[in-house]
Amino acid sequence: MELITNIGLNHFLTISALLFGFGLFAVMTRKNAIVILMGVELILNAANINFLAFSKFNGGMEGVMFSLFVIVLAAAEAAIALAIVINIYKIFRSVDVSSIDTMKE
Amino acid sequence: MFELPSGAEIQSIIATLKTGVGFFIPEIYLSVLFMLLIVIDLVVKGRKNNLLSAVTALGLAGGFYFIYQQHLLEAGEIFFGMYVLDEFALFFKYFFVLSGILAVLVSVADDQLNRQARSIGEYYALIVAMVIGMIMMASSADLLMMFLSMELVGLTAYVLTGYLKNDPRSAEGALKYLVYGAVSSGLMVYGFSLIYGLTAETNIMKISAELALHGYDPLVMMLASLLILAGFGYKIGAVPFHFWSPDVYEGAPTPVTAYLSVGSKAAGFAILMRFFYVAIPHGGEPFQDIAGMDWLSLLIVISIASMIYGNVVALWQKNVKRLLAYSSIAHAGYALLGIIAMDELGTQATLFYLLGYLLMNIGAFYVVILISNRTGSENLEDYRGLGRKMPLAGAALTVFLISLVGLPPTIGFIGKLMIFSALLAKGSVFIWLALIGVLTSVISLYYYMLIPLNMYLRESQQPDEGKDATGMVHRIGIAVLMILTIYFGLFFKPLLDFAKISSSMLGMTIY
Amino acid sequence: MLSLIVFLPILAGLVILAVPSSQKQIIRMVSLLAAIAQGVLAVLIWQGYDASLPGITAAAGGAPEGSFQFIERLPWINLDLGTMGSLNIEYFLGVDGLSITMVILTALISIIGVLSSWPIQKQVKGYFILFNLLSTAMMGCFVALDFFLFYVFWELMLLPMYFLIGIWGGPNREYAAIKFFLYTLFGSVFMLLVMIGLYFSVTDPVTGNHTFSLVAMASQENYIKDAILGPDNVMWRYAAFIVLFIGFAIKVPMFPFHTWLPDAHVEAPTPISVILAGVLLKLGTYGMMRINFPLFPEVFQASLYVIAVLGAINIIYGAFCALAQQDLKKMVAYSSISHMGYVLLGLAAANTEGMVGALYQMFNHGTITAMLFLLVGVIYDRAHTRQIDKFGGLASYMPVYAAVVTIAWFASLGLPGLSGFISEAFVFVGAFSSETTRNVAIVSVLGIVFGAAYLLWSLQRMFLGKRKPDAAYDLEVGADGHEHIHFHDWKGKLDLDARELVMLVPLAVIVIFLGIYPMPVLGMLTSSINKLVEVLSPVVMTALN
Amino acid sequence: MHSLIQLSIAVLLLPLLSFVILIFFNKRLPRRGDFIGVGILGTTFALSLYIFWSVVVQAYDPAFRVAWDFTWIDFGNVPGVGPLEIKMGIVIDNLTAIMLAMVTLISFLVHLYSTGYMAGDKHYGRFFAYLGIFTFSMLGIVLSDNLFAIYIFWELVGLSSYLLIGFYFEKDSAADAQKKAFLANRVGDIGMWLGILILYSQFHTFSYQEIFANLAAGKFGMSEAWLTAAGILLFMGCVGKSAQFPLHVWLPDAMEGPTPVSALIHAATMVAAGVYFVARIFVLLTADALHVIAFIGAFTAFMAATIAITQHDIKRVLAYSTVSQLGYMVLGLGVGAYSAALFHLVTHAFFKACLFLGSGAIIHAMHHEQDMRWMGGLRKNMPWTFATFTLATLALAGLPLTSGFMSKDAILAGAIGFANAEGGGIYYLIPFLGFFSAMLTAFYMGRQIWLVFFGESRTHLKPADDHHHGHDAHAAHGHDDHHEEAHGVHEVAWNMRTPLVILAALSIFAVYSPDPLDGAKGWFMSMVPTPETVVGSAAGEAQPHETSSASGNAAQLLAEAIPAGTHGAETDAHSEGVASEAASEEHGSAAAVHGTTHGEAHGHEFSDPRQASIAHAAHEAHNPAIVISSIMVVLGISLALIVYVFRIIDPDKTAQSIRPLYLFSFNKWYWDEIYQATFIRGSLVISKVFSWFDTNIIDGIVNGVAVVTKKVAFASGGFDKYVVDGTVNFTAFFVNTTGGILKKLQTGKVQTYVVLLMLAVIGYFVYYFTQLIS
Repeated sequence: MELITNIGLNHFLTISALLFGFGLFAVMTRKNAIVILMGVELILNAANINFLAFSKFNGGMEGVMFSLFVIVLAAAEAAIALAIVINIYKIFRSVDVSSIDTMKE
Repeated sequence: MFELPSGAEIQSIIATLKTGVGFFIPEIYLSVLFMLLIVIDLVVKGRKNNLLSAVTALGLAGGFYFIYQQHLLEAGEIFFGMYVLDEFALFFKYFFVLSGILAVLVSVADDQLNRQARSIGEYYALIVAMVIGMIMMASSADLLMMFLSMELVGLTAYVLTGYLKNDPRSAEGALKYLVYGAVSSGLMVYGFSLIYGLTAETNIMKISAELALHGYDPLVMMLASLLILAGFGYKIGAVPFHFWSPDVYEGAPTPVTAYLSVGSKAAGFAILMRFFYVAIPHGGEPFQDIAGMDWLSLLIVISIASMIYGNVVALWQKNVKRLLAYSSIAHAGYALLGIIAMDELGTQATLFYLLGYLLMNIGAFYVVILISNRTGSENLEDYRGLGRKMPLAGAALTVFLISLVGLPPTIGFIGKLMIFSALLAKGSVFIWLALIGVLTSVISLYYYMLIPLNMYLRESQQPDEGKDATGMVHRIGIAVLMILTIYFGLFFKPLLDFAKISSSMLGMTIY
Repeated sequence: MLSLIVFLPILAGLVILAVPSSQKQIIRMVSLLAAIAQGVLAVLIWQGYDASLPGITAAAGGAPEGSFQFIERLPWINLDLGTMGSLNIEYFLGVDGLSITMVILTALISIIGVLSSWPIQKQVKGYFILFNLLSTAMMGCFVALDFFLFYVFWELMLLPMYFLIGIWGGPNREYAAIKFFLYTLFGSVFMLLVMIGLYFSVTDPVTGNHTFSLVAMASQENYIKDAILGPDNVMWRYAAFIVLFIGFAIKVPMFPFHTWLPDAHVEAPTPISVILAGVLLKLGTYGMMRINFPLFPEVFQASLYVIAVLGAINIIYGAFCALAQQDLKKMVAYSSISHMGYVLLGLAAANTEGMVGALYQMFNHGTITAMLFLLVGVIYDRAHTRQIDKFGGLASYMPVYAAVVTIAWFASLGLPGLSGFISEAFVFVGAFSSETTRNVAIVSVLGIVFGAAYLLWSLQRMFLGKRKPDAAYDLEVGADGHEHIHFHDWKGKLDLDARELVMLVPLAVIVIFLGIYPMPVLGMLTSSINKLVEVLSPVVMTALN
Repeated sequence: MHSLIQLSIAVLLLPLLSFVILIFFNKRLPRRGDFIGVGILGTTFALSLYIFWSVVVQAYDPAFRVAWDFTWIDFGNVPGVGPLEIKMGIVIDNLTAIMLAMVTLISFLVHLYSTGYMAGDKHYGRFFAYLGIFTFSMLGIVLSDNLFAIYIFWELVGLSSYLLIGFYFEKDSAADAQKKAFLANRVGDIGMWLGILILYSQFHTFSYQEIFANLAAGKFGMSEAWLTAAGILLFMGCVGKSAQFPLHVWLPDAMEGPTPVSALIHAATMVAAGVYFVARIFVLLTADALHVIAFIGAFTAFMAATIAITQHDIKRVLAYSTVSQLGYMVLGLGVGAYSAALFHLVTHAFFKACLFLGSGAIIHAMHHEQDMRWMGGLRKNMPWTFATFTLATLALAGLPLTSGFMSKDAILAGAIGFANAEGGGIYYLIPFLGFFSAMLTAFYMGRQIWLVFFGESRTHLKPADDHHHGHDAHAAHGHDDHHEEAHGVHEVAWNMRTPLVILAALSIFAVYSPDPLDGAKGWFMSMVPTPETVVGSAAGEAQPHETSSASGNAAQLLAEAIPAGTHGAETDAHSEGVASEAASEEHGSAAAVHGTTHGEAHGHEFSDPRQASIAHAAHEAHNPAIVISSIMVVLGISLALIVYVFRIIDPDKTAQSIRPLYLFSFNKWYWDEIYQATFIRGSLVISKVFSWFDTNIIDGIVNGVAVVTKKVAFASGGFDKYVVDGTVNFTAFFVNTTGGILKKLQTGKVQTYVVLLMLAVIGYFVYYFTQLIS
């Protein structure tokens, strides 16, 4: 309990920042489309942590609501994303985003 | 932790919702239309493209009636400030319904799309869904609502882009759109969270009140507005948030391209104006301490970059769709100039510019579709000698392009005129912006004129394959669009008045 | 009246739109009728014109009536901009001494243009539609008194011109067309900004609103002192003057913005060259006299010397370039550059003699250069080449043609008794009379000699002497024992045929008559020029501040 | 309107009428309408003769003057100037009347002559038309009362001269000559025009009278130097027209035209117009300007004479002699011998026209042989021509009893007087050159007479290669060539003979003066007195009353300009002169007397001291001049005799011995070559350079061109040679390269997009951060 109570807002923000960074890192570096989408999930969850932490420390329920909706939407987005990725796989026989660059310049 | 609300509270909540519904009729109506389309798609067998398209077009047209009804209601916020109804929102409701109708029109024209007779129903349903999403984008007054509506638009857009399942370009476009869009919206949400952290509010009017009351840490605010701008900027396709647009515009089915280029772009402008004007309106006076002008300087940079980048890179395009994609980046830059002016005239100019852009850009894509129906290609070389084979289409396209360049007597010229007037009305501070604007439009002349140059000044290698098979509907369609483009270039008062009335937002304090 | 003369061609264009494209003759006739009707209207306007009214600025009390004539003024756009006052755009037409000469010239050249378009066979319908659009735009530019309206007409000219050069032009037409388009647009976009700036700086003395009316803009007391282009804002006034000047100078065309002209001329079909040289170039200098100078008189006064020097460069440089040309049409194009230099010089003189000379030179250059290009077209139709060295001895075989060419050539080199002389003479008189431009005038006089040099030289090479061995035509002895020539695949009359005479003879008559008795034209413009000089004079400026 | 004015308008317009009729209808008329030309010119001559009669003979008054003008251009109320009108008008005074008569007479005679000479030419009718427009323009020069008008007609005579020189335009030499003539004149006209501009810029008028009045009133706003410049510049017009050095080169080439044209335009009238013009503006020439004029005249006279002695072409000899004689006239004006110069103008017109027509007759008879080396012995075949030609030659050489003697002598007297009055030194060069040229004149004319008329026919000597017409047939059979020639060459018909006789008759002294030794006693020099300068030192206070009347009626102005009673004084001085002259014939002791009397006479005629002193000195120098010039003439002729008759000196040998000098003279001092090398080549080179500059520098930024071409070409094919140029070009270049770079950002890899997006965001954030902490 001691421990818990000593945890301040900054810890949460740091965590979320780290998550955000990891997410971006994944999006930028991983070749696999699925992994990239996971990176996006990380980014969204970083935002979620922020919302929850702020709503905890500022009071008010908006943050909680927001995070709930973000989670739902993330799910919906994942569904569509998977559909698209599958279609990509059907056509290109690969989900390596770096190899999918027929349109450029 | 939280105790449940009492019955009385629930009653009041329900009451508020019930009153709110009265302000929400067009959206409801369109949602019904959306479902109706899906139902029709399920129950009707056989070829139903024409039926569906007719239903969609008429249904959307019907939407005008309900929107018109809302003029009787006075501006206000509903659903606990989630959603607002004001002149600004109404303008965009008309705008998006109109763009939806035009999108249906061009979709009907596109053979390539209709060859996929199977499951075309979803297509129109998605178009309607996108209309709803964009309307909500224009009307939402809460960060949450903004996020939801943008996701709605985004998701439908991804699907529409990838609608031609077997076309690799379509699929690739969809993937890129998806990844880029997801990242951008992720950034935006993170920015939202920071704003929420600063103010403990999600309603934009409350946010501005909070900020005005307690001030803020400029660094965090800057970061927040940067991230949020990333979300909006990707919708309006402005540099440096534009990277998705050329590939998506090229890959997507042409009607979808046309729709995205006018619809979701306009929606992005609507939400951008509302957010920045209402939520964080300070820093209105430019060129003072940089800390005081957080997002305006950002917008200036973005619009300059867009005007230059879009026009300069468009010079190199050989594919007309891609060329128009880059030009749309440039036009985002021009429209932003009006926002930068940060006054009523500027807003008016931007709204008018978007209207003009709707007309001329849809028109241009319309002709591009008709031509690709005939030649099966969107490459510049294949446009040779078309001016003689398709006289009406050629003339219309020329008019639209002239309008895109911004030459009189077209609506595009008036748009640019208003934008630059807005800038020069601020005195000499923004003249250099206006200079960049006119110079880049000279550049734009060059690549736009490449198309008539190929259509009229050059002869096609392959022999003339039969006569022009364009249907009468579409002849009339482009003719009407062409005439409107010129008519509003000469008698633009009604549109400008409309834009002026519509430039008032609920809870906006800058003018 | 003016609306009619402006929009007649467009109506003709609409009629043509209805005619099936196979009916070439009907299409031509319709255009010709429209042009002739325009001419008749122009004559009527000329008859009804009261030369005593000055024009340029509004009459006392700020109303254009009593100063301009044939005024047609309707509110067009009237828009409330809230804090910005209200946006008033008017449909505002009227003529004064500056415009009426140009209106008559335009009507005349349009008729000539239609006639010379007769041989065009390729896409006749589209051609004449664009042609009529062009002639409407030109006429509109000259009679518009509202800056917005002027700008609309001004830009409206570009597209038809682009297509007329680009579709019906010579081998290198794409290049010439896009070059013309880009150059001119580059000039005019700045004009757009200046126009907006002026709008926010000027108020109509009568209504008190902001206005686009050139009449209101022409009198400095209508300017808001601290507005963006108000009297206090010196820097931006200079900038505006310069960009406006460049915009118009590109049309003139003035060195170093002239390089689009030779290409455009060489590529353009004969009628378009006639229109281009006969009317379009005048729009540049007309714009200077109507807009650029009266709106910024103090800047104009400050830049007299520069303008004069640029004019001198045009004169000498153009003449030298013409001397070097092998292509006859290119030579004539450069001669246009040289002759428009006289106009600039005359304007820079900023006194009545000089400006009268300049405006008269605009008119005369219109008629004379039209003749020159028609004559070039005549020989090009027959020989399919314009290389000066591909001829020789033509005078013996085409006497009538040679005679007309001699008239045109000598008119162009400013022979007394032909109209060109009087205008150039008064340009020099004016330029020399003003101390500012005196030494420039002295230098420019050299242009007289070099002008004579290249014209006489080309005349000799093409018409005198004997047929060159590699000439573009064969020599054969006819039945009557005389030598004749015949051009390959030319079926028509060897010497000038009836249509060509109908185009050329009236022009020649005008050139000669106005060379002997210029008052019919000068009488119309002197009062306006005097007014203009008065408006531009530094005295007025000092009185203002 | 004065009846004389009406007449003169008729005189002016009739030749124009002839032109209009003939140019349009000559093919439809019998005889190509030559009778119209001749008839109209006859009428014109009759009218001008009447004018001459009523002006010079009836109203025997040096100050006679009628003028009329009308508003040509009305500038309205000009800011800063007030009401401004450009007037055109006609002025008739003695000089005008004389010139009218002279021009129309010669023109008429030439018309008549041409009916024979040009018979059977392809463009017979057109020839008369051109003659008509020339006469019109020439009369315009004579009659017009202002600088603008004279400039107009000035260029018009240039045009008609252009047309007539190039009458045989199939000949390249003719085409070259006509171009050369026009351009050379243009150069002169530039100067003239600038002079006019200087005067106009001060007074806002072109009218002689108003300009003179303003000058006399000392209203000239600019510095004295400008006034001198104005004088010299106006004189440049004369340099061009009257073929003075350095613009003399066109006149000899102008002989490419038909011979009647040479007689009319390039000997008698047009070339004299330059002198006439200088006489018109004489009063505004400052002393310095006059000096320049005098020296140029003297030099021209000398140079042309030296060239003439070595030419072979009969017409070229005459042409150079014309240049030389014009030099005399200019010299005369320069030294202030106004009347003498104009006197020489008239006399020279007649005898030189006679010479040209004579040479025309010879050429005609010789079947267009022009080279004197192949002539000879013609006196037997062509007695009439011989007689008239010789008489005219004597007049040209300036032998006593001829008109030429009187006029030339008067000029030379003026020259000496001028040199004396100016204090000698370098100024003695002028009379010296004058006298020396007189000798040369006598020499080369003697040479010509001998080569053409005496000795035996040398046609057969002509090498076969440079013949003009089919004579080579005869050249083949040896000795009976001469016999053939004798038959081939015979006297010309009456219509070509009559003009010769009339003109020859007009070169006899009696026509002009009772005293064969002193033209000053004749009616001409009395009727054309030297006018009072308006720019002289004393001018300012001399005519104070002019300022008042400056704006007033121009007609009475000149009456005032010449102080009242001048006429009387003049006539006194005249009679005085006669008396004392007669005395001096017996015993020269009386010379002092007449000198003083004349001194007074002229002293109170001129209020300007310089003018007065020169006039005085000129009279002093009268007798010396007579003596010296006679000696010179005799020397010249005897030299000719020695060389060509008695063969004491063999011309060819001499030519060899002094070859450089000979070539120098034979090649006309190489002026043509010099001009070709400098001005003509120069301007052509410049033009090449400029047009290269135009296509390569302005038309496409230098180095950019290639690159841009490649880059833009793909988009719009036709850009093969250049790219959109000038500023636009640079834009295109810049824009394209930047575009080329920027488009690389669009790699097609979505992750790159995300990276770029983040880079942009972070970059801006960092930038903002630094801004914030700084």
